[in-house]
Amino acid sequence: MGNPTRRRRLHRLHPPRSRRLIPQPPFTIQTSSFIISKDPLQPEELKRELLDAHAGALATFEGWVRNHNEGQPVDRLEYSSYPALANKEGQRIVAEAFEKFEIDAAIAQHRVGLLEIGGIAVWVGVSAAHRGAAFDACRYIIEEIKGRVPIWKKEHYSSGTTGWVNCHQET
Amino acid sequence: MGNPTRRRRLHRLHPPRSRRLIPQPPFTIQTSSFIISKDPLQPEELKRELLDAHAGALATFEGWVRNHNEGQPVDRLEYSSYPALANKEGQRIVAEAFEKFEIDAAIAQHRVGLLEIGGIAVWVGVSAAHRGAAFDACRYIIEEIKGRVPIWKKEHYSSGTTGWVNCHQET
Amino acid sequence: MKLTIQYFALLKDQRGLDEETIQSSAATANDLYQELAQTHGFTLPTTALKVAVNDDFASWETPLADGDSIVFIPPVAGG
Amino acid sequence: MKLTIQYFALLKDQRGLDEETIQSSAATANDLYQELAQTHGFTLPTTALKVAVNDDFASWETPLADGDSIVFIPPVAGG
Repeated sequence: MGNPTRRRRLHRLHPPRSRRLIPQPPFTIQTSSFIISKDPLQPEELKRELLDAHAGALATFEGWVRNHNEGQPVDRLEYSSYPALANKEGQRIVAEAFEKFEIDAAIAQHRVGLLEIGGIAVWVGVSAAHRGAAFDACRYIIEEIKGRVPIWKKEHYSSGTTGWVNCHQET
Repeated sequence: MGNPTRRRRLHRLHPPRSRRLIPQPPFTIQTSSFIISKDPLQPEELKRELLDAHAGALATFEGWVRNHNEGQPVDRLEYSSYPALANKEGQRIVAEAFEKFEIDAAIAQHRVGLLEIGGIAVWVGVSAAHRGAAFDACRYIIEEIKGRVPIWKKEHYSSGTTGWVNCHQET
Repeated sequence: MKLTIQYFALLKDQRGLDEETIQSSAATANDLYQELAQTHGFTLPTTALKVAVNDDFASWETPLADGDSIVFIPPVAGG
Repeated sequence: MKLTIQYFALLKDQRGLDEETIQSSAATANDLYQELAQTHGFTLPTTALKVAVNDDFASWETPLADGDSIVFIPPVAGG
């Protein structure tokens, strides 16, 4: 196993590849943000923040709580997050969208807590001079959020049981 | 030139390719609509119409009047349409989106009349069980509207002149 | 035969009116446009236009009949 | 060395608590998870998890130091 202290020193000089590839804050973020919210999301207010006389195109995405998943009726959903890392990773994703696409502003928010059917779990909005960039960036942000941001979803089924989505095990 | 009456009879038996390929109404439209509106568009109301306990994803697009076009400062825009054909063609586009993508509902509206900077010229919203279909259909609808629906845009420049967009001629 | 023509956008500006009913012996939509373009000085070529007969898109070679309603459609620019 | 571990989602349910501080001589994040999984009966394999050290993603081979904060991250499911 070796001496942890000595290995840590070496590690600082040569950080492993997985750490080096992840950009570290602070980022050069323009009008952009990622927020984990305990309160209901407010699409209209978020849209107003994106409104800019320069922009011509706004693409948005909203994820709503569905009344079923893989055939099971769902009554409500409980989202939890690892806040310190979720906010950091979400902000990285928005910053990446600015690097990849010609956009003017981007906002993404994810709800945590107990949500009823039809509640908004996630909102992403991107404004840009041209619609292609707005769509591409909006889709990039939601795909990356779903794949990388440490947020978990516990479904409460009509049967009374619950399940952590993606963990293939009911509790 | 031939006899118009005789040619018309032949034409009815063998309609030209361009007419045969265009589907004719009535379409099997689920929750969907395309409307040319003289009044300001109301995204919140339109979104409510798309809300459905079954749907999990909502993709929307808004086109706003920009303060510039091809380097010229724009004060306001005037949209006009050929209503009979614009409504029909817009409804065809929405119906095509239902055929091509697994979506639950779709609404598209286009404003006509005089719009100020920041006004909403066009709104498209699509709800679906999955986000990929919602994004694809939303983008399809706006691309086809821009390419096919007989709507024209007259820009009123800060310089006092006006121009029909795409007509390469100022009037 | 009697034909009704509606004008939009640049063509409306160049013609100076919204709609007119004319007498014409033009066999096709294309022939009609050529006639009108010469009379009124329309600048757009048919390659930049589409045409609608009786409120639906049609081929330029569509034969015209008495009472038809025709619209020449300048390049669209929605959104 | 002293390590702080936070638990989320399925791991929190299986551990029965949010956070704990333990004494461990685990050399890497991977060694630590194997230790804890055996003690507490965690069912998720490391291939299904990611790991964060001091609130940032890290490699399973990250050497641990006294005072480190570790989080094992179950499969995410946002949106």
